[in-house]
Amino acid sequence: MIRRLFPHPVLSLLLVGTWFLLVNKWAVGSLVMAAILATLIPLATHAYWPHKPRLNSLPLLLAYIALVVWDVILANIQVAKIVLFMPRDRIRSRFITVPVSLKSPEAIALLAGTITMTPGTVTADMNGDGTALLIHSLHAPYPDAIRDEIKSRYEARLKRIFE
Amino acid sequence: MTLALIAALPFLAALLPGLTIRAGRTACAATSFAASALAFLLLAAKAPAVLAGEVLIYRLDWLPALGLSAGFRLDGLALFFAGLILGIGMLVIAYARFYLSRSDNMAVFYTYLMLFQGAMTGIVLSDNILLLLVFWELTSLSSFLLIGFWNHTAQGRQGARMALAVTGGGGLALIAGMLILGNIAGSYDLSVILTKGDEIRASSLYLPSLVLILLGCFTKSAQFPFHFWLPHAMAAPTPVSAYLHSATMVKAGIFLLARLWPMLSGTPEWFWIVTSAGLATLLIGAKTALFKDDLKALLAYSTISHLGLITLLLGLGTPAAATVAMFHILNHATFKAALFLTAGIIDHETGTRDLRLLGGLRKLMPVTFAIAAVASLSMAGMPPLNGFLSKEMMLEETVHAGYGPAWLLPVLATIGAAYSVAYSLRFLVHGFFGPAKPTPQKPHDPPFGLWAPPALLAALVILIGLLPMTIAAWLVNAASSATTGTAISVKIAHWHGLASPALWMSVAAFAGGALALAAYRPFRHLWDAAPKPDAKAIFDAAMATLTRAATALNDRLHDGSFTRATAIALATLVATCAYAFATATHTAGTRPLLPVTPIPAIGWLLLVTATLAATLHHRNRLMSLLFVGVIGLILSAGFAWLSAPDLALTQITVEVVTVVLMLLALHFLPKETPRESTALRRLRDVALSGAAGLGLAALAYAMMTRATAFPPISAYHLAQSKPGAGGTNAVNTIIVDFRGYDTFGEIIVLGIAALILFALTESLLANGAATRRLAQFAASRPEPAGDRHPLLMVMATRFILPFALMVAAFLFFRGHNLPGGGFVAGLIAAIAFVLQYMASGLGWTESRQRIAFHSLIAAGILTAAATGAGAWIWGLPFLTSDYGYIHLPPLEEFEWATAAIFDLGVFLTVLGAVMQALNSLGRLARRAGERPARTPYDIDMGEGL
Amino acid sequence: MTDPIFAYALAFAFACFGAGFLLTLARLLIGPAMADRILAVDTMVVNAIALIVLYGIKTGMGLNFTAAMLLAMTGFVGTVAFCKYLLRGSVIE
Amino acid sequence: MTVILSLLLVIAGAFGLIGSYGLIRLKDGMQRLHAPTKASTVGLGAALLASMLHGLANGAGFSWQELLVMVFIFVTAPITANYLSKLHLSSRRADLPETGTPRPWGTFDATLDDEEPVLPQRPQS
Amino acid sequence: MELLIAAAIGLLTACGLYLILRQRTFPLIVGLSLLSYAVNLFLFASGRLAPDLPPIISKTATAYTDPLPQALVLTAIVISFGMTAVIVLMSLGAWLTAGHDRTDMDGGDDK
Amino acid sequence: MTHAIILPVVLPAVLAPLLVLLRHRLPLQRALGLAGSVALAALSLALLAQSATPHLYRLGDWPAPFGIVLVLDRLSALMLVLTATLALIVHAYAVATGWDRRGPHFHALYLFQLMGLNGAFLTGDLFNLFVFFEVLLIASYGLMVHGAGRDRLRAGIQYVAFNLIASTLFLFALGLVYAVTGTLNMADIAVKVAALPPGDHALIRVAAVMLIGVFAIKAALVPLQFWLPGTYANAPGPVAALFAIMTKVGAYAILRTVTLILPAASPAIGPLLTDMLLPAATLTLLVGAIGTLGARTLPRLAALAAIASVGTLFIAIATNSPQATTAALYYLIHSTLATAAIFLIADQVTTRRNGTLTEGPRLPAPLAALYFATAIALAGLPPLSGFLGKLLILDALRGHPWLWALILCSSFLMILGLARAGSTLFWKSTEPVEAKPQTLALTAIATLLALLAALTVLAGPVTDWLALAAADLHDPAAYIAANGLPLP
Ligand code: NA
Ligand code: NA
Repeated sequence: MIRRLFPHPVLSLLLVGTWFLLVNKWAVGSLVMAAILATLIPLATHAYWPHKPRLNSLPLLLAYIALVVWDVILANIQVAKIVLFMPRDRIRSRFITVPVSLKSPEAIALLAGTITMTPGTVTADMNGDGTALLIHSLHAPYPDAIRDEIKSRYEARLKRIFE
Repeated sequence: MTLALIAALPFLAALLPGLTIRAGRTACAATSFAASALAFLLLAAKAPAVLAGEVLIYRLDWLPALGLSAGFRLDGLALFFAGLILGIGMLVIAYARFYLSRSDNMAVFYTYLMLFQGAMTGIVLSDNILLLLVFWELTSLSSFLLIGFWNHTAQGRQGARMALAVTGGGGLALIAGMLILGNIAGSYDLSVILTKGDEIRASSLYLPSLVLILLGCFTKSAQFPFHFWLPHAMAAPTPVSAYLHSATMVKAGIFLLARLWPMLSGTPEWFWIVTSAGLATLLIGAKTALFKDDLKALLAYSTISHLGLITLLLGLGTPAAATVAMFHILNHATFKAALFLTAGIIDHETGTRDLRLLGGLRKLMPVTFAIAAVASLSMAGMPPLNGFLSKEMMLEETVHAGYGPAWLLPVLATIGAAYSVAYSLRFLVHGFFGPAKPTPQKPHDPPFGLWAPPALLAALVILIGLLPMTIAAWLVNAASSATTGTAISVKIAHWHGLASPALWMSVAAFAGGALALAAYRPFRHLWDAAPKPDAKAIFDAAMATLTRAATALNDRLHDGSFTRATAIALATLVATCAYAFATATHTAGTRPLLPVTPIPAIGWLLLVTATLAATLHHRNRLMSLLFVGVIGLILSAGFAWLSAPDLALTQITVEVVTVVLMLLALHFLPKETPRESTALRRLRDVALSGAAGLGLAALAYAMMTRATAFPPISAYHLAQSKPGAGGTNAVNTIIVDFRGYDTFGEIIVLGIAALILFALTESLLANGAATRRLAQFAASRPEPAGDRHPLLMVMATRFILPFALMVAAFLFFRGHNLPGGGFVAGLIAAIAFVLQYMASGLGWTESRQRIAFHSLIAAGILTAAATGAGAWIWGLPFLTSDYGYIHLPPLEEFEWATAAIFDLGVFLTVLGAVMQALNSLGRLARRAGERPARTPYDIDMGEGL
Repeated sequence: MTDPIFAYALAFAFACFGAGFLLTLARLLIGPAMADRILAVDTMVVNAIALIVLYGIKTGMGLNFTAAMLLAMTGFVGTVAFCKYLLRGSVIE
Repeated sequence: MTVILSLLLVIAGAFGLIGSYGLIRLKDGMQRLHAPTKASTVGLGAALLASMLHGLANGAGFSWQELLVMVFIFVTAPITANYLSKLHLSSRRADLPETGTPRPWGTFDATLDDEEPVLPQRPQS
Repeated sequence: MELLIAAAIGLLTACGLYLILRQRTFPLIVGLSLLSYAVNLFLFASGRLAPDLPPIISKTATAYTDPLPQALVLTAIVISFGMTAVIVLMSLGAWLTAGHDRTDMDGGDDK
Repeated sequence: MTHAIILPVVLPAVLAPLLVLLRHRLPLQRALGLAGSVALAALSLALLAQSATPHLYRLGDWPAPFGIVLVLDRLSALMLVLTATLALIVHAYAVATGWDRRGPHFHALYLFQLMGLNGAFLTGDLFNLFVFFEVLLIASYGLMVHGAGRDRLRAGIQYVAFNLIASTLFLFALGLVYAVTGTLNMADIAVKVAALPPGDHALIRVAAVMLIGVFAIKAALVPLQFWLPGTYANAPGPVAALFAIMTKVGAYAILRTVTLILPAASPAIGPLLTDMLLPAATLTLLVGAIGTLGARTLPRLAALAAIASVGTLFIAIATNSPQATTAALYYLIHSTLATAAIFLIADQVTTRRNGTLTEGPRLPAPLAALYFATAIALAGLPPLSGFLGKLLILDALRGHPWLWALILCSSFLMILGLARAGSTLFWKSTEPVEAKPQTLALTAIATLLALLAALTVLAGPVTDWLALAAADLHDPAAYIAANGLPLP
């Protein structure tokens, strides 16, 4: 019954949070409203998210997000340098293949997103069965290092969170 | 009352043949005959009073604002004509029963004939000249039907149209003339007009009125130069010819000349125009008649000639001449109708009407010959028949006319009379004397029913001829007294003494006529060799030219060129607006201007550049669309800057949906617009659109820089937003409260749009050409890139969808107080679902969960309507809103407003409409060979969903 | 907040994003690939969001904030639609 | 507070500009993709943070809504980048590295289109 | 600023009309869009320009922009969206049934 | 009375979505749809009976000029009745001929169309007029392309595009009106314009011309008529017949404009509008009459005859006197019904053979009779109301010999054209086989003609009533007072 009512409990929680972000004030009335909406909306959209992703640890996920945000800030400075100061013909852009061992589509998507949001790399494509990502790196004198860092820094963490 | 009934009876009877034909042809004819007879009897019952000098008037109000009444008048003139119409009508009805063949639709014939009889009776009985016009045009229409009765023949159709064109056209002139006449007289009632003769003749509008009325009369009574239609009307069945084209319709023109004689005659204009027209018609008709081989054509031209004679008499303007005219009308009606019916018999019995093929019928058809002899000798003016009497009187009148030199008119009249003798004798001699010729059918006398009507008429010819004072004088007196307005007591005699010039003119005419017939062959050669204008050819050519010109103009004007139509509209609007502006005062505004700041200026630069780029790159359609997206973005930001947050939200969301919609369509459409305008055309378009743009820019500037002369009504909206409507967002309270009715209409527009898209898609999917082209499109499509539903997109969508709906809910609820509302919320929800469509495709998405967008739209509109109607419960007008506050512990106090339910309706409609729109285009794409996806994303994760 | 430092910083931020607007416009016009133009418009949207947020800071009114949120939420739909059109032809398939 | 706000605004402006500048300066389509998808997002992020704090500073209270904008930008930017990359890839397949698996890169994987045209059934629940 | 807005209205109108005159349905639709932008801006401007004066009633606000034209423009935007959707699908239908997308008939439509 | 005024709008607005919900059940749709048309007819007659003094309906209970108001006066009641009558007959025809089956949502669109028309006739607010124009237009777009098809779609695009341009123009005008007067209520605009400072005159005049331009496009006045022939000739027959009222919407709006909103009496406007209308009207009549003679197909002929009738109507409207307005209103009723009849006949013809004016298979005799009667009505020949209408107009145009000449000559051209078309179509037939007449459909056409006959017979009382309506129009004091506004 509960499963049926809340097909994605984490999503429902996030939606409640979102409501408060939106109304920007704490009130019991808002909570009631949020609860109603957080129940109804996942029910309405459940058909489009048919299976329930496995989430091993919410704290780990939050920690992961914090890590990514931090990486984004730091690495942005590097990209800024490249954009501003590196002569255009010295920029070594290249495509890199990153093999993926993740199985959960949510996890793969998160990894791909992370790669794009952290500066210097963009997830350009994925192969037909989701076992490899095509990465474009803005300036990659050492492509293997980039691949390894992605695997160790992000993929490993995601594996722990989702699988 | 009786008068109205007399006029109405034929019309009522026109309804019957269609019913009585089921009881047989005789019954069909009998009902028509009975109606005519009844009308005749009613008329006869009124006759003594009229003959005693009484004028019977019956008036029924019809259209008082115009002065049109159903006014009927029975005086001597009306009695005379009505008697002719109904009397001859009965004979023709009887005759037609036997004349028409089994293949003819008799019910239709009698319907038309009775319509005509009614119209004709109406003309002569009308007291109101507008009513007369009604009947007048009705005679044109019903005769159109009668002439075209044998519409399988080209002659029938063409003759009918020619008659309608001439008489109907003349009728239009008559309308104008009558209206002027009525305006001069101050009334359209003859009773009044008849008393205003002097005023009318003195009026400055007399001449235009006269000319217009004469146009009507001359066309109707086939006066030169409008005589040409009459011979072609002979395509009608002979009874029709006998009735319409000898006794009645053509006499309508004559009747009107007589009716208006007291007001219009007696002026030089009248004298010269009418007399000349009559004279010309008399001569031309008579001469042409002589050389016609077709019996009916001969009679037709002779009719023209005699009508000319009568017109001539009326033109002379003296009571005496008018009296002769009346007498001749009577005589002509009798002998000419008899002749036509005889011609019909000959045609019917021999199978031909060609005088060259006929001969010797005297022995084969003795009865017919007797009738024909009496009638044609009367037409020739042979004493003692009635034709002789009126001809002598006519010749006498021409002597006193004073038309140019004293000898002119008598001489010309005598020549006319000579021709008359010649063609009358030719009818008789060439048809009945000489050796018998082989004819298509073996001729013999017809059955009683066919010869009795002409025989009756022939008897009248003889009777009037022998006893004019007993049989006819009283009627002529009554008619001519009523015509001239003076008491007339006519003296008709066979012998006026040797001193009478008419006698010698008559003798000369006989001699000349007989000579002409004797020398027919050489005359005929001369005639055949002489060049003659062929009226029909000229008329046809004129009509063809007119029609061709009309077609050419119409084709050129309405050739379906949208761009030219737009250009013309644009030029017109620019020019008229400029004119309107230039012809009034304008003072520049005095409002302080907003300073130009950098960021808005940059935004402006982007807007202008994108606009120009979208136009310059318009041939690359995708690029053009991209630039349009930029314009939308800048406008959204601009609205945000200019204190219009609601507009910004709406613009942003609408923009997204529009782009998706356009791309969906562009998928099928050509990707490039070809270069097809000439430089000149582009220049024209630039000039036109530039002018319009400049004008609007100037208007916008003038508008923004001035203060309103009056406080705008929105001051009230601002003041009442919170206390009156219960919301702090004044834009939203206007939308759902103050002007909720606009919004009601607006969501209906959106709902209708969605219905149209659905209906159109259905129709296209059922349309062979469209589905063929879709299949073709699928086959010729270049290989697209793989991965139609990338995993990343699907995952992001799964995340965004619920959050977007949350945002939609948020904006919906706060709309009354802050930017947002049902419309934006609906659009956001729609975009969220569109995203789902884009991510996993229409097929997959709909297979997971099918939403009936139709029902959503319907529910939305119904919700809004129900909210509006809810106010009725409290006796308040539609869409009256209410709001209040509720406190439910432990919750905080919150506001409720009926406007929110209304807004829910808006939300549902918008959501349903947008989804329906995209869904429709998506369905077309499905038909173009696209297959629904099996999985939500293409990456094969082995999930087997 | 009337602090001059803050005012200058705000003006600087405005100027930067304004200039960014112009740069994206330049890329939009020169292309060369359709992808570049689409990217330019996408960046324009981001810049517009930033400008709206900055304007909110300047006026102290959060009213336009929703507009920024909507742009962030729906702006990319247009970008994706254009890409999908170029890649696949059909936007919804 | 003012200093933090000012700093954030300067950072916002700087990164925003760099993002757009990269769009002009970088020479190849794939390279240009990097600049706006991140530099601009950091710029925008800083501006949003400034906006949140500004509410606190001028007494209107800390504003949380900005977080949502950030979330939406973070979620949508990778999709934009993904699609734009695909667009670039579709016109230049030559110099791509191998996938290392039997399946090619999705943009060139024709088998993805050749699936059974069977409509999936409604989920049984 | 008023001059700039007026110029933008004029330019949008002119470009919109120019595209409408371009004989094909797609430019026609784009042109109509530009025209509707122009008219929305014009209608909006009928309430005069007023930055920083949102029409949200509050105790602190001293003045408001005119909310009525905004409401009118909202209605206009919605209606124009519906109309655009209809003409887009009609153009598509015409293209699919006729095989070309000219707006002008081929010299008289029923000859 | 109170809420009856809004019912002509609300009733179809509720019925139509219900029909959408019943979209899979045609019989039910037909029954409900026709019931709706009948109800609207009854309703509008009831409203007509109460229209002697202007009645105000304040939507949302907001006072004029701040909220939207509906105003029921003689003119709006007349238009409601005319619309409902026409709609009912045409609706029955569409069902009888099965036109409603040729695509989805016919009945819903039809009711929405009526809603839009009724709303436009009732509203006392200029922007709301725009909104209802859009409602009636978009519904008409749907009806126009009902059943789709190549030419219909292509003509439809022109129709839609031209009207979208017109709608844009309407909005420009509205913006200008609001910017200058600060109001949208029609009566209030009249009040404000009368008191407008001279410096604003030029702007309001431009707005006035723009408004007239919009309405003239709807009314198909030359040179803004180009959209009409293609649209009407390609629209489904019953839709074209219903569209007979569409040009009258333009006429209605112009009547309101030149008598109430922006009257010649106002110093800013003066004779500007009527001066522009008259030449346009004369050209319209000429173009329509020539087109009637020159048309190659019956549907086109019908369309051009419709244009001609617009020309005649506007000659009377442009004359702008109570007497001329009375004549105009009478002619308006007549021409709406007559135009509808000719379009239905054209539909009957084109369903049996192609519409070109050449010989073809024999057509049923009753159809020929109906054509003959309709042609008489269109050409303005007696005995039908067209003749009386023209007489009334001519009578109102005393002292304008050229207009007389024009009207009469146009009648002549139309007689020629209609006679040519009729004799070719109905008389010049190749095959003797007679198609079975659709009795119900022909009855619908006959009903239209019966109404014309009734209009003829009852011309006296009808014109008396119309004279009252015209007097109301030319003295809008009561209308303005009903809005609770001070007289200018
Ligand atoms: Na990255
Ligand atoms: Na005759």
